[in-house]
Amino acid sequence: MASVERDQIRIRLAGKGGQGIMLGGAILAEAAMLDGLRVAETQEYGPEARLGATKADLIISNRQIAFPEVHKADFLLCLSRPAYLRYAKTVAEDGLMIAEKILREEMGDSPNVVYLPLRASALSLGNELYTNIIGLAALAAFSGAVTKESLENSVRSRVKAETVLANFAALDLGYKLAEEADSSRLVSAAASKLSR
Amino acid sequence: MASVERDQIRIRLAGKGGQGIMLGGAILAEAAMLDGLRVAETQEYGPEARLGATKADLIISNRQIAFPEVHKADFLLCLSRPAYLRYAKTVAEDGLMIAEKILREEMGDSPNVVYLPLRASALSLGNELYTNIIGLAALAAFSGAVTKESLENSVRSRVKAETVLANFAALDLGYKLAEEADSSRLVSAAASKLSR
Amino acid sequence: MNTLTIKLGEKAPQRIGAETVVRYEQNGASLTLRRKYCKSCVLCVDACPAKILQLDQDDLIYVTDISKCVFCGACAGRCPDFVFIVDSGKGEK
Amino acid sequence: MNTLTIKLGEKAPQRIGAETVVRYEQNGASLTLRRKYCKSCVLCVDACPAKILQLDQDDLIYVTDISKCVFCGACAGRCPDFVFIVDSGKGEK
Amino acid sequence: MPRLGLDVDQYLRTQVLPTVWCPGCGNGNTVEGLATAFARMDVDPTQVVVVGGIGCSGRTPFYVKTNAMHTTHGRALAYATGLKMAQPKLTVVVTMGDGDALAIGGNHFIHAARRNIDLTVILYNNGIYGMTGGQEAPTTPLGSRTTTSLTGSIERTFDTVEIALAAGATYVARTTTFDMQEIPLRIEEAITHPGFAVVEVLSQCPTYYGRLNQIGDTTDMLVWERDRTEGLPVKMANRQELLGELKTGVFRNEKSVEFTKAYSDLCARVGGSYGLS
Amino acid sequence: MPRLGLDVDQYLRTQVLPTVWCPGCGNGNTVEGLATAFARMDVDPTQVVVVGGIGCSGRTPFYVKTNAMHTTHGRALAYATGLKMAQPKLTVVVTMGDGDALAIGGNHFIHAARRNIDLTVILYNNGIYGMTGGQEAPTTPLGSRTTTSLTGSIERTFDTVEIALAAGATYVARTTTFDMQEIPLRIEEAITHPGFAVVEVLSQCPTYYGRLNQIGDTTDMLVWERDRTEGLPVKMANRQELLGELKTGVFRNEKSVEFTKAYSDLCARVGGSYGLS
Amino acid sequence: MSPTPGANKQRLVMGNEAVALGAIAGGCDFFAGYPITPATEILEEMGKMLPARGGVFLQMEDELSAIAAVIGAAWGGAVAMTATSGPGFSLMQENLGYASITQTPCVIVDAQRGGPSTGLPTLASQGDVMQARFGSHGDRPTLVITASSVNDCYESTALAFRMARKHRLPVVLLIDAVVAHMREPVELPPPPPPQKASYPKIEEDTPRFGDVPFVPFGHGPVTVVTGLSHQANGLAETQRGVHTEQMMRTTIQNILSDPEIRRSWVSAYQLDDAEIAIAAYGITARSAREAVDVLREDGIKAGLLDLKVLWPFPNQILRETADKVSMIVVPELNLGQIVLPLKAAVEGRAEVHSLNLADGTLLTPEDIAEFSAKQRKSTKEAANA
Amino acid sequence: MSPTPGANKQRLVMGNEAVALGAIAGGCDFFAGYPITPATEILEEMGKMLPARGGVFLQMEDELSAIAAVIGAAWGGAVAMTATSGPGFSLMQENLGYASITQTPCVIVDAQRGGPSTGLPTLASQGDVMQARFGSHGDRPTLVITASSVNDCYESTALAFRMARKHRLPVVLLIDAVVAHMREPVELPPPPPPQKASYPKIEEDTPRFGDVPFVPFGHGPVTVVTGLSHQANGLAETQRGVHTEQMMRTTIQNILSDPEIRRSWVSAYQLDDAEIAIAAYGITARSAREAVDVLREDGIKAGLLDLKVLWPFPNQILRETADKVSMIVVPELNLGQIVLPLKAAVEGRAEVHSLNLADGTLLTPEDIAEFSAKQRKSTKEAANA
Ligand SMILES: Cc1ncc(C[n+]2csc(CCOP(=O)(O)OP(=O)(O)O)c2C)c(N)n1
Ligand SMILES: Cc1ncc(C[n+]2csc(CCOP(=O)(O)OP(=O)(O)O)c2C)c(N)n1
Ligand code: SF4
Ligand code: SF4
Ligand code: SF4
Ligand code: SF4
Ligand code: SF4
Ligand code: SF4
Ligand SMILES: [Mg+2]
Ligand SMILES: [Mg+2]
Repeated sequence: MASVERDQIRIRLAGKGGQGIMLGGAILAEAAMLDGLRVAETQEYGPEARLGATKADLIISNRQIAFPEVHKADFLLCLSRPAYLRYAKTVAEDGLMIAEKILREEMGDSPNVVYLPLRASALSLGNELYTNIIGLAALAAFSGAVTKESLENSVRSRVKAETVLANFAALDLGYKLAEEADSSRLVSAAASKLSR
Repeated sequence: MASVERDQIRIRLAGKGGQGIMLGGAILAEAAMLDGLRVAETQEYGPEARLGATKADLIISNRQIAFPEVHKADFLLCLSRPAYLRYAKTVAEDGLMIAEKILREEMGDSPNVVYLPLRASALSLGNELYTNIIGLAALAAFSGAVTKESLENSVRSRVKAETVLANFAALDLGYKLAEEADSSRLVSAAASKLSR
Repeated sequence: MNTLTIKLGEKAPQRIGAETVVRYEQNGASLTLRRKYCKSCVLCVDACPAKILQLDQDDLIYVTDISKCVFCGACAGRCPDFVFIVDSGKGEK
Repeated sequence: MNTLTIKLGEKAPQRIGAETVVRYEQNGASLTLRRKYCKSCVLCVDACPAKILQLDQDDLIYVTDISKCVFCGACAGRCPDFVFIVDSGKGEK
Repeated sequence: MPRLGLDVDQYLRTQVLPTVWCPGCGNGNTVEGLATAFARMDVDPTQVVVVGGIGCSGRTPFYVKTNAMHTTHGRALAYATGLKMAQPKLTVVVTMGDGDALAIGGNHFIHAARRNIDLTVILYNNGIYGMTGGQEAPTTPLGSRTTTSLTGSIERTFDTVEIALAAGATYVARTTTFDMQEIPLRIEEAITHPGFAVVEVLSQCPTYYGRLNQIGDTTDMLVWERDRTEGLPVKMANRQELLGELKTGVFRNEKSVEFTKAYSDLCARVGGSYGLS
Repeated sequence: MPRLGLDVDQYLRTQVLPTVWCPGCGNGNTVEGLATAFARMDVDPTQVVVVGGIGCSGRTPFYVKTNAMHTTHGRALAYATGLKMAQPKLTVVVTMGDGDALAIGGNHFIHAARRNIDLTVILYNNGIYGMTGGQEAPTTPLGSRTTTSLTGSIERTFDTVEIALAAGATYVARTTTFDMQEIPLRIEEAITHPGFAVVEVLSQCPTYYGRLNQIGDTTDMLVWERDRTEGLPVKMANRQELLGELKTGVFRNEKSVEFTKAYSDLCARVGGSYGLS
Repeated sequence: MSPTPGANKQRLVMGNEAVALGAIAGGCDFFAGYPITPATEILEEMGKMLPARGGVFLQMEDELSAIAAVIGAAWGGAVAMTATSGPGFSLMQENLGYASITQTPCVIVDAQRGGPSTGLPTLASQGDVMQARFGSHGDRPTLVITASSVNDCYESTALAFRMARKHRLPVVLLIDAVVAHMREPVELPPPPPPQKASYPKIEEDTPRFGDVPFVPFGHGPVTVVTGLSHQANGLAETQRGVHTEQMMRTTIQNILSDPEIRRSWVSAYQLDDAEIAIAAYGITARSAREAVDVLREDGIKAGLLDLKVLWPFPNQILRETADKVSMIVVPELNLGQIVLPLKAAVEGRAEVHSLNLADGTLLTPEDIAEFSAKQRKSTKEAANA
Repeated sequence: MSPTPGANKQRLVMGNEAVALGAIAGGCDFFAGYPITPATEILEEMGKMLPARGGVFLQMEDELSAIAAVIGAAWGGAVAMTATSGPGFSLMQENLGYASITQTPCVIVDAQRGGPSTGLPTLASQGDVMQARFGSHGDRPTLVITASSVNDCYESTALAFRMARKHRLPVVLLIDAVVAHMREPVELPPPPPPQKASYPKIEEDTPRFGDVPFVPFGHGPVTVVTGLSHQANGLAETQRGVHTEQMMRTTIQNILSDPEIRRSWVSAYQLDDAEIAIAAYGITARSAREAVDVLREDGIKAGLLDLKVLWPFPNQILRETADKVSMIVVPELNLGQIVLPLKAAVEGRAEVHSLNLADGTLLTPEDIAEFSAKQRKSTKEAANA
């Protein structure tokens, strides 16, 4: 990975309250930190965030990060309908959205959206709550923002001990979904942003 | 009375809480107003004023009054010991203090103090509460700041109807005390201030 | 809001949009669901004596079999989100 | 504060300064007045069973006749201004 | 079954639904109860003001289609007092959370009760601060976990009913979202009562209180609510019997001079004609 | 006869006497009572803090020769709570006027009571705002004249005892300056009591309450005070009997978990060592 | 300013009393307050006057509730005010912000005393001048009026009500302990008969917030009022406060261009040919006026710029003044407050010198004259050196 | 500012958490607060840490009591703090003044959100900047520190405690919703072991107030503390507050000459050869920094003056900066606040342009760069015209 040449990757995780967006943001940020990168993570707060669309923004960079919010995302992970409605337009022109597959039916296809069966996969692991981790892994795969190793270490430090293995399985699944879906876009999406 | 030529007379009424200093200030101010003069009256407030030394300041003038407080008084009426201790030094060099006679024993004589038996006279009228009115009349006599007519009208409007006559008697007594004590200083003290 | 009426015996479509109001009818009685207010809390699911309420794949409430509904109103009483309108057809006041 | 002691039978001076503490004595008992705290409220005057408390011309409290004092402490109890110290001489605790 | 036969919707501001509240939150039940009471009473919405404080429950005024005043944290009753005095013919209902009413707003609560001013308080007691994310409230049951008492609360618990009674409220009732059919009845009684009326609704916060205290899912919270309360015969509860227990029912329903009335009399005495007359 | 045989003076800051209080004001009697209690208990003045609010009575700390903290209007109990928690071995006595404690400070009053923190409140109840010149207080007897109720107060009156009991105070007593010998006894009991203790002292304000209500001279005010109260057997008053009357006595004297103790236990539970231990 | 002496219907009135009378003249029919020196007489006067007029007088449990009741009353259709001093004004700040964001017309009087904290309760200060503008969190449009005489107290209070109602905002009247308690003869019109305020008719979809008239509850279709940022219909906008920001900017502009404000902003004395301008307000402007006379007697051309409306600050007027004089002296009873916006306005066009006192006593005419003369001398010396 | 990436003991920490950790590092052993977005996590973190250290954690009934408890605790010998946001900060103003007049060391954190009133509870603003200086009635010495990164939060809090204890005053740390909730990797030293603060020995007649060390209750002879103006021995002086005024002036001087303050006052970026200085603080300084890069890429010599300590305002530094540049741009998330003292300091030495936004969103680097370029262009055009 060309982590040394790159400048910054702007990531947005979006979903609805209860989908683990905050935790996802923290995990991804910590993974970046473990990769020796700079990172700034910000989130949406408040009652609206508990129910409706909520988001976490990350800037990952190898230089000092000044402005910490994401206005146009290189990568957007989108887990729910309200999040789609609200944040789809915040993907950068050359950015990529990774969205829950159920949404395809309503939203339809478009060139910078990849739909993945995140929820179904989580249910296949026995718990819908893994949706965010699977999505995170897919995002990591597409973006190359963090290494899988760091992502695993970060997950380990942030989830309950008894769920670590299941979460690792969720990570694997996420990487696999990404590869299967559109392996041509893996990492290269990131790389394109980084060679400024 | 040379009310037209004069500039301003600075008067301070001082006593302890309960001696009617506030009322005295209001009466004198209203008398000045009735005389067609300008006047600004300020008082001391607060818990300390209820018990210890308290004062009312008046500036009486035939021109617009800017600064409303008295720093050096042309005339100081002093009814009590704590007031004497605190305010004696605020009499102007060419000013006059009219003080309760009881205080003479402790404070001694000095050229710009006239001691009058205010309290004793009030008791002679049957109520110590007339002390302030008697003092006010004496001060009016010495200063020429207001006319006796206005003073009477002002008193009438500020005291209970049933006490008007007694208060008028108190006024008369005050004028008389002043005349008897040192008629040479009557009005002229004021006049000296006014011919600036 | 567009309303979709489902009469006794009719089958609901595979997927009902989130914005759609569904009105189930049974012999003059009706049960109306304003699905877009639904928050998937399942309080109604637990409360329904007929066990005919479920969440669909959009996590929104629907009726599995309106023929079993007794129009008791438990769902409406328990739902904190104004989803249900229950009309037993008996014209209560 | 300078203290003026007045023994049983002695007469107080015509005028006692406001700053003066007066100590009245009667057979080993004593009544001390810190006159400069006095505010002339006459609560003690009304309370004294012996009717020996009065205000002087400075409006401060004094004892007219210490021989009549019974050292009951009513004055001290009623005075809100810490003027009195009553010592019955019996060494109570 | 509050809806049967009543047009409750006319008192709901449906355009802003769904509410901001979490899935399974009890607040919606109380809003439904309030709208139902309005429907039962057939009030003119332009002559009603619902005044709310700040907190999850404080958002109530947005959802009820009457006049709405969403004020500042703790001060709703002070706003309502001014409003009621200015236009005494308005019906003024004040909705507050337990923290809002009894922590920061405790003083206004006792003083409004003291004055016996004709306001109806609906106090949503979820035993926690919902809006800010699960901190301890003065109503948090002793030993409960909150984000500011992770090892269990050590602060003693206010009994809303006791405080309201001591301060002088003339109608005081408690119910729960488990007993949701009672809510509109108590609210209607309270609004009809000419004086300061308090309806405390024990309400579930599954997101914070439930989760932190591992009570289970949303329905489990209702069961827990049922289990911790025990209904009193609704007519009138004898206060003495209650000590140490969290009962529901009506604890006082008494007439006493109402404040706008007393004020109107005062004005009349000095020659003024006040809005009531 | 508080002075007999006790060196009360050692607890008076005589250098600042006379007090600012009006002739005949009852506040001095309560100060004397407090100093007497200190003398009876032989306290170390450096280990005592008298915390006062703002008001005539709030000036008390200046006159008692212990540590003194003259705070802001209404907040004395909140200051005292922080102080006590920071150094739990200090004896903290809080002196407040009725307006201070129950109008602007009502919320801190009920919350300090709720926590049962080991503070002693001496509440000077003169039924009026003395310091600001005679306005209505929440304790002003109904119908009384004040400068803000010249035709007679129409606001209902707080009963300090009821509020304190409902909020959770574990020692609650009322006495008067007429019964001045009782003051130091009640104060001593309150200070000794391990928990939140309230001593309400009904006290005369001849300058405002007396003058506005034409009660007469200073001694007449004491008589009036006697007449409006009726002592209870001091041991323990049954609350129920009191409704509608202003009795004196001890209304509650109960042990319950004290807050600094509960906090100390909490610290111990999580491995910390708190000042108490 | 002062009325002609000797006129017929003169009365001796205290500043606080004049505020109360001015309020009645301004249509005030609701007062809620809490006693505090030196503002208490305003409360007491309102307590005497309002019940007899069928208006509402409420003594609340504290200042937090006093201002809350005032705002609630305004939404109940009352023309409402409160009065306090520094400690109470501090307590009102949060809800003052609520009045601003909800565009609620009301008047708050702050009779300043020495601070901080309990400070010097009976003495005068000008220590709340910046607080009146910036005391509440967040931004808001502000209008702050002062008074330096009893007659001013009357006029300024009535003006405050006119502006509050016209521009839909809380207006602050700043006086001080001396002005509040000072008695001067004034000639005032009789109080108008009680009158209920009237409001325009509105429809369901009439915007309620922004540059539109104020219509309280009960006078039309239902209204939503919130302290959250909100849209024109009152409903919250919690993701981005565009409407609220716009409302604030518009109100600020409206105030700045209000002809009555522009007329009242300052009053000048001997300023035409002045080389030194003394910029002062409130009680200090009185001393400054006398200082001008003293300085002129000593041959120094001084003039007074009496700041009657402090906020919005009269930037343009100060700039113009600065262009004409060589020095501006700013005497204040604080450690230097209004001098900050003044310097910001002047932008170096003239020297600015601060004269400050914060011990509760007044700056005397002599203090100000002496200071001005001294500054002038040292500037001259510096120029000659 | 930010630690070296990839270093060993880095942790991902939220701004609010860093404030709590910085407090512990600064010796804090007492916290009293009341929850409010976006400051709540400070409360929650202190609630986790303090009991385990034997310190005191108190959730009070409101913000009025929170700050009162903090001041009471300080006089009980604790090193105490509270944390809040705008609405709570408004409620604290009265008692903040008490802390000032009684010279009580303590720290108040204000995590700013959109205002006024409830405003935009979850969004960022810089609307309390002037309030932090002028929010309380009366004058008082103030020290207000900002932070724009998680690491800053830690350092600034510790600095706040050092200064509070050294100069005996309440110190305000101003952050905002974004910084408060932002997570960044930081490398922090382990928390020091719990330690009781120690105080000098004093005698009966040792002065307790003025330029003397702070000694709490129970650590020597009895002490009198009052919010009235008072003498060095603590007893009130209600007729004239000379001692208190003197104390305030001295404290202000002491802070101004404190070497640590002087060192921390500002931090410069690319300022040496700049023709445009952007003066910014907090979260906006981050945007401004990026704006400097953008402008320089476009060939415009811009530089950043990051204001780390807002009050006392760095007048001298601003004057010197103004002498070197032709224009100062002041971007703020409010309607224009710090620009006021800045203009007052600059006194016309350079053009000053305000860029303001108060809708809860951030000014982006592009916003600032664009605005600066535009101002520069119009000035150039004016000069050429
Ligand atoms: C002055 C002030 N302090 C604090 C807050 C933050 N705050 C908002 S709601 C709330 C408490 C919510 O609890 P509660 O009143 O019980 O209502 P709930 O959310 O539980 O319904 C707090 C502390 C605020 N908005 N204003
Ligand atoms: C915040 C604030 N509001 C108001 C005041 C003015 N004030 C001082 S004391 C007081 C009330 C006094 O009444 P009370 O508490 O009953 O004490 P008392 O003087 O009667 O002993 C008031 C309103 C103040 N100092 N601070
Ligand atoms: S009305 Fe009764 S049976 Fe029908 S869906 Fe609702 S709860 Fe079930
Ligand atoms: S109770 Fe209401 S919100 Fe909950 S699942 Fe059922 S319909 Fe949806
Ligand atoms: S001790 Fe008793 S008898 Fe003696 S003076 Fe005092 S009250 Fe009178
Ligand atoms: S009771 Fe005390 S203050 Fe009152 S007159 Fe007697 S000695 Fe003086
Ligand atoms: S946080 Fe609790 S009270 Fe608030 S909406 Fe969610 S469940 Fe309801
Ligand atoms: S005003 Fe009343 S309470 Fe205050 S000192 Fe005077 S008598 Fe006592
Ligand atoms: Mg709650
Ligand atoms: Mg009182």
